Amino acid sequence: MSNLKSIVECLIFVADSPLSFARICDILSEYDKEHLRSSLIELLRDYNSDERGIFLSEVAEGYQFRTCKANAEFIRRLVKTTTSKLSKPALESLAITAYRQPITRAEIEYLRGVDSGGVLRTLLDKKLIKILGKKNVPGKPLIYGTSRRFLEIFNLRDLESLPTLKEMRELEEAGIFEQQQELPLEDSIENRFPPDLPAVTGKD
Amino acid sequence: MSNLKSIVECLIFVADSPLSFARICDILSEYDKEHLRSSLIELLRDYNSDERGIFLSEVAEGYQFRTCKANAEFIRRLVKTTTSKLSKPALESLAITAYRQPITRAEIEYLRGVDSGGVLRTLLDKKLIKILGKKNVPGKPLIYGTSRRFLEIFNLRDLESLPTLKEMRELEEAGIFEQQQELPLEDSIENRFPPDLPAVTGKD
Amino acid sequence: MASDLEMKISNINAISETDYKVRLDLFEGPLDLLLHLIKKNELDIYDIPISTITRQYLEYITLMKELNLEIAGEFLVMASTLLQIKSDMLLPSFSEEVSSDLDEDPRAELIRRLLEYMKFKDAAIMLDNRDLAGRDLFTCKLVEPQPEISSSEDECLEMELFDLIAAFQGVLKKHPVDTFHEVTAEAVSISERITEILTILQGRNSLRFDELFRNSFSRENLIASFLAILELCKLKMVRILQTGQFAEIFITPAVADTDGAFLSEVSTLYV
Repeated sequence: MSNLKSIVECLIFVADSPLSFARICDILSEYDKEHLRSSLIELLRDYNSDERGIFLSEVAEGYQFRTCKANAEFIRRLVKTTTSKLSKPALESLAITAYRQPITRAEIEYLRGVDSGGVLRTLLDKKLIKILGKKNVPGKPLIYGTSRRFLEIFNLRDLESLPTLKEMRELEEAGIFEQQQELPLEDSIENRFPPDLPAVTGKD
Repeated sequence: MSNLKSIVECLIFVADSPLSFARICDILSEYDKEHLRSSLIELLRDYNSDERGIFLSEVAEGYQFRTCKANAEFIRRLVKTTTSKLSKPALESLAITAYRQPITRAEIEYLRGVDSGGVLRTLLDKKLIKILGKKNVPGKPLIYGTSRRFLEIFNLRDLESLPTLKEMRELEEAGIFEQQQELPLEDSIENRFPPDLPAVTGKD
Repeated sequence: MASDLEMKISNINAISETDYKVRLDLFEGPLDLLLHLIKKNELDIYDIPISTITRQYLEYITLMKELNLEIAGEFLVMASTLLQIKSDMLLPSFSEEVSSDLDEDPRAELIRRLLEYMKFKDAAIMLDNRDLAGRDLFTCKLVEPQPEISSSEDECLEMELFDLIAAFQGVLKKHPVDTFHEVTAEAVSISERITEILTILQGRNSLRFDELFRNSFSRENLIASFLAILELCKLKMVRILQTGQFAEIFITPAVADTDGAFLSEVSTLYV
């Protein structure tokens, strides 16, 4: 393993949340961006090519090592599940917030048809949504959006990678709703790194 | 990578302290000990053969993934630039200052019920609060308020955009189910629809 | 239709015989109940037979009442909406002109809401079916001894507005209620006004007195602002300047906006 690749590997391993490419470049500023990019791509290939227990996940606008789903049952024997199950109302409100952010409580309640104050409080407590500010309309209601933690927990690369609402209907009807498709690795990685742009522009 | 090896890899990865072989055998009791041993040996070989950033270390009568020493300098840079969080007492004092400014240390301490000198020092060091002046009462205590940096960190345009406590209370108190109301269903239905139209009848 | 509902409800009732009133969350709300009825009867959502659906909807509410279940107000609002739509549809259309179907259809708004709601119900299921971190995927809990770092001045702080509010709410909970006076009765409170004035002054050298009333020039606002300024003077936090009689009044910070600096002892009042 090349020296640089091993450094990138260490950084991602030690970071306590997904590490963005921009952040890696910042930390290793003496290295050329192109070299960093190719090290990262190699690392992704190393980890994700064969059937390993740990894979390098592209999540929440960054990179993080995670265990594969197939072994989840064994892992749960050792560590407690940290993600508590969300109630149906909570999931519904979270979905609405994710797709319609920035959004006010009144808008969520109109869409759901029921009072959603308590549910929003739960989502705030769980740090899945956050207060973005106040809307500049009479009454200045608070506006909400999903947090970075939401992306981390729900295993999303970024908000754009949320399936579009229409796509979901089709998936459901086709009966392949639960399976996530494996992306062809070569394609996905390289397309995401256009030569002159940093692939992931973290907001760190 | 064999299935069993990947499971062992995952377990060592997620454990929060070095995992002993006996523990691994306990968790994976349905597997043969000899198989587990050879999987572990293979894993050790995989991780420690070439120059990787992460190696599988035998420590404290157990196994744990660690980063190699050679990269320690880079890891230090990561940790140094990692965003830190405020302690609970600090956050509490900051919140009190934000909502009740201008405020003196004695007032903050009265609300918190504990000495807050150290915490205020920290908040001053971090430039989240600042000294606004001296209160014109005996002893001339210093008065504190939040700083410009405070607004920047919380992404607030001004102090007015801090959510009010009333707004937050609404989120807390909102019950999903309201008090049951009497709605004269029968009456309204019968009055609305002339007898020859399909009116609403009782249960099937 | 009531059979399967009754089954579900009686199950709930059996469990909680001790507290007679139970919360029914079989359905998230009226929209959820309507979708259930549409699906159960295999109805076309774009052409809902409103009298059927209204009848079944009301039956359900009656059933809940009979079982002494709490009914959320929203269910009752929807009941009256359905009845409204039903009666609208019974009214003969006086205009003979051909109108585009859905625009004039009293059901249009309801259908739109149902379709929209259906999308988010799907989205909720989609989210739940994902591989969740901490449930299906795990990250390592690193306990590697990390090098000691002295906190530097420009360290990055990560804070969430909600944490701040939650912290303050925590303080308030610990405290006797009478420590705080609610300001709801007053339209404008002096302390709020003080805070506002300080905010406006942050990073500025001066402020014209009339700038304070740009948004609302009410009597309360005027009095509160005036008292706030007097209070700020007393605290030696601002200076008030006027170049001549009836001239513009300026408010300036007593010191420049440098963090932690002390105030000058001079405050001038020419009013």
